[in-house]
Amino acid sequence: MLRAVIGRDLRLAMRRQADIVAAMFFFIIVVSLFPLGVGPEPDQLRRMAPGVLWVAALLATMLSLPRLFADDHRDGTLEQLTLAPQPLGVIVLGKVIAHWLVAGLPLVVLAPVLGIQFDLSSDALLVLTVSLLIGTPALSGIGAIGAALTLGVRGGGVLLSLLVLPLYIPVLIFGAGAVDATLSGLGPQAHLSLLGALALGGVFFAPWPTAAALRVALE
Amino acid sequence: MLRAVIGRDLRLAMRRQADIVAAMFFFIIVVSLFPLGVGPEPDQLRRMAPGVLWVAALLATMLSLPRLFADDHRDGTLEQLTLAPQPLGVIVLGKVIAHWLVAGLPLVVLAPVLGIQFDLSSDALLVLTVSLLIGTPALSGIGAIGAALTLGVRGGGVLLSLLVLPLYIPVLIFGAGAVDATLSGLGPQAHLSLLGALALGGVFFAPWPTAAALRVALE
Amino acid sequence: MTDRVINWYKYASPQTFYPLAGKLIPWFWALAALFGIAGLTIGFLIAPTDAQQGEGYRIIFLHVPASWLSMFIYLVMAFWAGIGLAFNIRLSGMMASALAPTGALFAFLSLWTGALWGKPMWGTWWVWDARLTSELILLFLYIGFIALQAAIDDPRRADKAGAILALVGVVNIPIIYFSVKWWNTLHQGASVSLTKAPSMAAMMLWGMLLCALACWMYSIAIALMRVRTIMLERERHTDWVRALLSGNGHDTSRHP
Amino acid sequence: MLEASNLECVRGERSLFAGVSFRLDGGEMLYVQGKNGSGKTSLLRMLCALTPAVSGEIRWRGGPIGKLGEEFRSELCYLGHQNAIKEELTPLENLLSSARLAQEALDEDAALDALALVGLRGREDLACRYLSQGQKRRAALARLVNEKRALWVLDEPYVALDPAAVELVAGLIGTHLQAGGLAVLTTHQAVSVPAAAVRELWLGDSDATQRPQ
Amino acid sequence: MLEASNLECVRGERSLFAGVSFRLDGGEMLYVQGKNGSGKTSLLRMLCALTPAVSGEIRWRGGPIGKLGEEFRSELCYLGHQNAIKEELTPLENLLSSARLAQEALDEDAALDALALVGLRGREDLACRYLSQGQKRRAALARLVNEKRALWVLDEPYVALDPAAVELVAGLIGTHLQAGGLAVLTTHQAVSVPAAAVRELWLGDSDATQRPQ
Amino acid sequence: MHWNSFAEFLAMGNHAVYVWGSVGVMAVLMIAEPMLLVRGRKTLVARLKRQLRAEQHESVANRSTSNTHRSQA
Ligand code: HEM
Ligand SMILES: Nc1ncnc2c1ncn2[C@@H]1O[C@H](COP(=O)(O)OP(=O)(O)OP(=O)(O)O)[C@@H](O)[C@H]1O
Ligand SMILES: Nc1ncnc2c1ncn2[C@@H]1O[C@H](COP(=O)(O)OP(=O)(O)OP(=O)(O)O)[C@@H](O)[C@H]1O
Ligand SMILES: [Mg+2]
Ligand SMILES: [Mg+2]
Repeated sequence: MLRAVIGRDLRLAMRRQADIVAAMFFFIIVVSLFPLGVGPEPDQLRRMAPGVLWVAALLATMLSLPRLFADDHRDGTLEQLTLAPQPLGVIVLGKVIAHWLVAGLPLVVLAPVLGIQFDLSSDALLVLTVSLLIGTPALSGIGAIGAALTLGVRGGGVLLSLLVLPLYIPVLIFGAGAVDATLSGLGPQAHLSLLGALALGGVFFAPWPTAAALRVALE
Repeated sequence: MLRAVIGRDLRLAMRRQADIVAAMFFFIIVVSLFPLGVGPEPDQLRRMAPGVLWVAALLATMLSLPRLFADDHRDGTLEQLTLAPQPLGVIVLGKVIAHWLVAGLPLVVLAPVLGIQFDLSSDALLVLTVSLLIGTPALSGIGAIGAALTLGVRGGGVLLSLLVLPLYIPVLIFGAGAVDATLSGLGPQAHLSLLGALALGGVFFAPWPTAAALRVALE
Repeated sequence: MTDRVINWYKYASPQTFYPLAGKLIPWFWALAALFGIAGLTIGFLIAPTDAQQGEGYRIIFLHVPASWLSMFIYLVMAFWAGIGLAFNIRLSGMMASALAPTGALFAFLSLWTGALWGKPMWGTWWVWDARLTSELILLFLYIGFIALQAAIDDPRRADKAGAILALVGVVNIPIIYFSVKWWNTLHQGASVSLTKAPSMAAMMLWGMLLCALACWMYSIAIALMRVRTIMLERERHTDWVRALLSGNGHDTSRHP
Repeated sequence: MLEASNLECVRGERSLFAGVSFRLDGGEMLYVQGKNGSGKTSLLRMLCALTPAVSGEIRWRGGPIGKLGEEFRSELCYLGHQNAIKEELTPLENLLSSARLAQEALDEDAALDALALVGLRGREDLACRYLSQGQKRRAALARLVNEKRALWVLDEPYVALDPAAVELVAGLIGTHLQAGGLAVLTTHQAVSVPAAAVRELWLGDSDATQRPQ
Repeated sequence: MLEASNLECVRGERSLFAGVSFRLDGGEMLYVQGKNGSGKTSLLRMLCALTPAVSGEIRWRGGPIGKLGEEFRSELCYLGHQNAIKEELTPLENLLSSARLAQEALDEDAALDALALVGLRGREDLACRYLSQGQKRRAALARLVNEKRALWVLDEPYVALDPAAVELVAGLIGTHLQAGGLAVLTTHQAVSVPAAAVRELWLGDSDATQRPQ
Repeated sequence: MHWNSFAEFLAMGNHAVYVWGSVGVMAVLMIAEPMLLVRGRKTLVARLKRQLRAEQHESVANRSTSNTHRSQA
């Protein structure tokens, strides 16, 4: 079942490949804008890097959130999903996983390349990548709640960011914190394990409030 | 006629007030995220401030772009606008102005308050506000082209950012540059007048390619 | 089962709660005034100067109550929201909506007084430290809750959606509270600023507690007032509201 | 099998209908009628447990549908005003993936046959975005061809279809009923479903100017 | 007034129709028929200059519509499969703003009357999102009540309407024709428009299994 | 009593801006909130009464249900 949902969402994403490619480009462009806005001193750039990369990852994920359920809502598929025999939470879990594969994973793959632009050491690059690998699933999970709550609501997209970004802040702090800790010579373990806890919570706990919110949206 | 379009779009925006408020909060939150990711040293924050505020303004504007035409497209209103007697360019101009009033102006108002968080001097705050006041109309104008080009295209929202952000870069550079110049004791005049030229071009030239793109999207 | 619960929440509860709340409100106002006067007298007239911070420390008598209340109200709001979601009781949804603006007010006041305190003490209005940041998140959560409810016209749907958000956001409260313990930050941890002499500490503590109590009573009074307004609006088509509106005007026009 | 007692529907401050009761057994069809906005769609969504009823109760095989959950949903097939097809996918992909989500076995040949039956031969591999309005509806209705679930709830299935397709769909419903299935249907087009025990339900007030003669 | 000669429509690699010619004068209605997917919508969009024709020409009062531009558009009223109403706005606001955009004078009273006529009394101030499917369509069709433009192009206007509303719309079209207007119409529901000189146009191949009897 | 003079009280040991800034904003907001509430409640009650009266009037006038009435303030 989970596979059916993931498969369908992935096929849809492949069909609009532009989505994946463009999400990655958004990430790249945001990350590259900063040096333009801030100026080119390498020292300052290095200290900004974890923050900028993580904020860009947050924003890129968030941008793709509104479509998580909106398309299915508009064309009536969401009703059909709600009426499917298995619990809605499981379906949502499938959609969250598919969302991460499409919107989160590419960022993880890109991060080391972009980190080089900021003159990060290989240690820091590794930690950056690992922190994104652990943290982005949490972003998808938490984001799903916001996407469901704002479904069909006036002012959807931006209201969504208002709801979701505050909840993303802990992920940002631990994620960027892990890299910062590496840069300043402390170990990243503490941050990473907190991030892991957030990710587990985000992926396995979030589908249930999300399902509840979807039912409310369809009423 | 211009008034009719602006009036209608403003009414729609008021109806989903959440939109305006939330766009402002998006701006606030993005600006507030950076210190979280980057760390709290005031000196570094001050040097980042112009870049961060301008990038946030770019992103906030960009987020509101997809809905510039998408709603009208989905429910068939856009076809009706195209069939209206007056030139489509004028209608687009009206929509651009309405978009700026809803999405651009609030950012200008908020910027000084947020600048304080970054410990900016009052001189720099003034220049920041003025640069946003001049620059944001350009963002709306240029953004309209992108919104029209990606209308109804698979992967719309993110593809849009891919198209628009590169075009935004000059605005970003002159805008953030004006503030930087003030911070480093040079005058902001040169930057600001270039920004003004961009804005004029953006608002009065952009509607025509936008109109053409809309016609193509409808074919 | 459904039948009785529905009838209970739809008709009986607001109908009985409305006049009850009307009777309670003056008492809470009185208590708020009493505690407020006592607390402010102790805090601003009697309590001695702080050894390190001078007179500026007196902001504590506003800042701490506001901060406490901002967190506490969120917990209460989430509690009501949860009850409403679980048992489908409409009154609790109304209570949650009634609490949110006051909670947002206190979150804002906590930030404001904190910022005004930070300038003389830390030399800056704002730092991005964990406590301050998580308090800011709290304000955003309140605003998100209010905005979400405002964006949904159907009150029952708004209640449910808001409840889900409120419950999810509860995780932020322990983060605010323990942030000073978990991260070493600029912000004082508990009781650091209470200076050495135990008698002074006691005096400050009393002032703080009384002010907090005042804010607490204030919040209850305000929430009850607001919930009554919400009830009128939402139940305007029920018989009891119609009776109230058309009949004895004194109850509705009289300010409680 | 499907019983509703004393249903009430409130939208905003308006009570659309109240005291709606009926009972539907195997092989029977409920034909819900009423003018625009009388609450037909609302009623159908209640029957699917998508919207909770303000008061009243709906039972399926004796149990209240709110409690039955999965048990009920696995016997239900709902088709709303919306087509529930993905514009990016082809009719074939849409049909296959909706079967998979409903946990039904449907192989590609059966799916192709179903599509051919509803007149989409030659369009199986064209993204639904390019289909005409009626073809989209046909793609959605192709689900019914191999649908074995007991209860069909169809909200204006004939909309946008040409007369031939309308006949076809009416035939599908007829077959379903003959096999002992139940159907709940709304439509503004008078179409006779073959060989069905039809119960009619009128919703809405008796405002004569609005009711068709 | 409206002349089409030798129109051809190509979608993908498929030629939907070719050699379509007709001529329509004041007071006449063109009734475009054909099974689902035969190209009716495509033809109507060509007539509005929304899609260019692959070959052939369309003339309005003698001039090719591609060249006429504004002159042609200010005499045209098009209503497609989509309703072109904003879900956030109320029917009243939708009607007023669409009139304003079309540069037509319409005061609030006239708009309210039009809405009452199409059966939306009591819903004037309810956001269209809450309307039923048929009510949304009615809100869109309310434009026709005060529409004075010469050429109406209506793509399945009757969809989702109840029989009373269908009658009403047919009546509106009839009045328009009597006043010397032109109309191009598609529908799968056989509805007679009163007192109209109707020209029929059949699109599509003659696949007998699909064509209605 | 801790203070020697009222002026000293006002000066707050050179922290007047900060202390009174806090007190002032807090006081203003905490007074404004109940006042706004009372005002909002009054307008609401007035509006509801007006609607009720209109409804009763209408139902007497044409015996129609509240279904078909256009409620506008
Ligand atoms: C905008 C800035 C500030 C925010 C958001 C903030 C937030 C909070 C919160 C949420 C609490 C209650 C939590 C608890 O009781 O442990 C609190 C308590 C407190 N704050 Fe702040 N604060 C800010 C600035 C300051 C400043 C500048 C000072 C002093 C220099 C300060 C001193 C205190 C003290 C002494 C307590 C009471 C701790 C205790 O004894 O429990 N705060 N603050
Ligand atoms: N918030 C609201 N306030 C008042 N009326 C509402 C509200 N929401 C929905 N309605 C009304 O509820 C009804 C919903 O009807 P529903 O969609 O069930 O009708 P239907 O019988 O399916 O109509 P159709 O034949 O047009 O599809 C409409 O009359 C609509 O105007
Ligand atoms: N890219 C494409 N390749 C092949 N066929 C296409 C393509 N795009 C559209 N078509 C076909 O073109 C036709 C478009 O028809 P159109 O929408 O004009 O039909 P219609 O007569 O309005 O039908 P309906 O009665 O269903 O509204 C459909 O048959 C569709 O399958
Ligand atoms: Mg319906
Ligand atoms: Mg068509």
